[in-house]
Amino acid sequence: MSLKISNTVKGKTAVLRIAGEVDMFSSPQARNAIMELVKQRVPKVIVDLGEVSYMDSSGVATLIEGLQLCHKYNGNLVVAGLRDNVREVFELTRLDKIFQIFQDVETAKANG
Amino acid sequence: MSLKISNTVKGKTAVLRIAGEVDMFSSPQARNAIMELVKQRVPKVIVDLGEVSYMDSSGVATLIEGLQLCHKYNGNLVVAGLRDNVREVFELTRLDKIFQIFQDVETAKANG
Amino acid sequence: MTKIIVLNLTSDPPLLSVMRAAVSKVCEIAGFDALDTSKIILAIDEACSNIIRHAYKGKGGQSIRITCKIKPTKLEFILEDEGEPADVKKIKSRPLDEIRPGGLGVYIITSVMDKVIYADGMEAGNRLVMQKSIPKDKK
Amino acid sequence: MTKIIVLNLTSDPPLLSVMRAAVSKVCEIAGFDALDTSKIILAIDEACSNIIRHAYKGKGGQSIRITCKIKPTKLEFILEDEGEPADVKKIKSRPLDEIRPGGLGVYIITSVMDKVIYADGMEAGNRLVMQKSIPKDKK
Ligand SMILES: Nc1ncnc2c1ncn2[C@@H]1O[C@H](COP(=O)(O)OP(=O)(O)O)[C@@H](O)[C@H]1O
Ligand SMILES: Nc1ncnc2c1ncn2[C@@H]1O[C@H](COP(=O)(O)OP(=O)(O)O)[C@@H](O)[C@H]1O
Repeated sequence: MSLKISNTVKGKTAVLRIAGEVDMFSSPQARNAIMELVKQRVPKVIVDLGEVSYMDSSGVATLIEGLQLCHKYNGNLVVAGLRDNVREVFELTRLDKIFQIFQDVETAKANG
Repeated sequence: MSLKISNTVKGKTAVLRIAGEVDMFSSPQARNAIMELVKQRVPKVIVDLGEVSYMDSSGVATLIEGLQLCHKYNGNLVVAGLRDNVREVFELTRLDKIFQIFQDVETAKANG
Repeated sequence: MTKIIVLNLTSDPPLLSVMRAAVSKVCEIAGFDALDTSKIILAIDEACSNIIRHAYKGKGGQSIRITCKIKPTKLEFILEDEGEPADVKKIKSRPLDEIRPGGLGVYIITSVMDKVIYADGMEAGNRLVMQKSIPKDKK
Repeated sequence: MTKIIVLNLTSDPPLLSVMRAAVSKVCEIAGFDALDTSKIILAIDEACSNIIRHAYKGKGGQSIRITCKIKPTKLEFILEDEGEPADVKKIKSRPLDEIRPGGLGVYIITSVMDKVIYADGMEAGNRLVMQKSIPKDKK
């Protein structure tokens, strides 16, 4: 099924809200949305995963790609609102050490 | 999967709370619980379906059986808290005309 | 292009929940809304319950094969079992106004689906084809 | 008694959601808790994605057969495809500290499951067997 994606850019920060199941089928959609923000060289991208009920390694790969591109222009990409099963994917693949993971978007805005 | 079933009898009214998916596999469990109340000739049985995420015709059959047995001793059996898909089963089979259906347990207690 | 999903279960009632979860997603992919999806799940569940109860007389471990075909304009389900071939004339619902427990499954199946065909004169097993049109305003 | 559920999908990514819904219920019936269930779903999803990507090179409409065996002490999944037989030596994950997009599927599969066996030397197609023990304190 397709994802629902929306974003708000305010000053140096963009919040990208993704809703749905991020898998091999839908992750290209998430990738497009991230690439758009990266092209604009947004300094801080907060990816809100609060409404993501499932994420596989293709979703995680998309986020790694976004993070690496952000780092190239000294920007950052952080994730927020992870549900237990989504957090588990980050822990399983040790990516909880690479990504800044925040409880929710507000905390992500206030920090880093 | 098994149902979670509990009940509270207070004066002339019993509230039977059922949680889970009521189907061919699990409906005998619901039947046992209803039969227990019917044997005690409880005047008013309120079946709380608020936590029932699915019900098929075997669940409905169980409720019809309970209703008919209650009527035999001049008692009544009503249902409350139906989710849309469960209500649909009652409408599809025209049983919304046979059963008193209440929004929630409180309304069921106050009425009839 | 038609997408095909085949689910093979044994005739064990606890497995019906696996069928319902799969059929739910099939309906979503086909473009049905939540209410239609719940009605289709119910119809397939009633048909599977009938196979367990009538074709297999409650015996577990027997094959139930559910083929889901997602076509551009309709969703088709084919249910096949290896139980005793039914006398198709006898597969019918009770009159709705004769209130009694049971006897509602076939009524539900035929109310929900647009087309319901029980194969007649099978040498072995049974085959039930059910179709439902996909609403045109699907997203 | 072993309960067997077979799901046959075509190699079309939108259908993976049907597989996940079915596997979720299979795990629940086997007695796994929510966290283990989500990890098992992930592992099977990664294995199916790899079949689509590597065995079928992205081609849709090809067969993926998922057999789930619920045994008293373990859950077993057998994935069979009709794609090009893999060079099993090459199926391995990247080192985790080499951060780059991709290359995590096999790592996830082997971390989650207790036993993972890619059949070697197949004449045609591929066969992957995965097992996970069922926790003893299951309800
Ligand atoms: N798959 C089937 N095989 C054989 N007979 C069936 C099958 N499905 C239904 N029937 C017959 O049709 C009747 C009506 O079925 P149904 O409406 O589901 O009610 P119930 O199963 O509660 O009797 C059944 O009693 C049975 O005689
Ligand atoms: N089902 C398969 N058939 C053939 N090769 C495979 C299969 N699964 C994995 N591989 C090989 O193992 C490698 C690692 O797979 P994986 O960890 O899932 O990462 P990715 O698929 O992102 O490369 C793949 O690049 C591929 O060469």
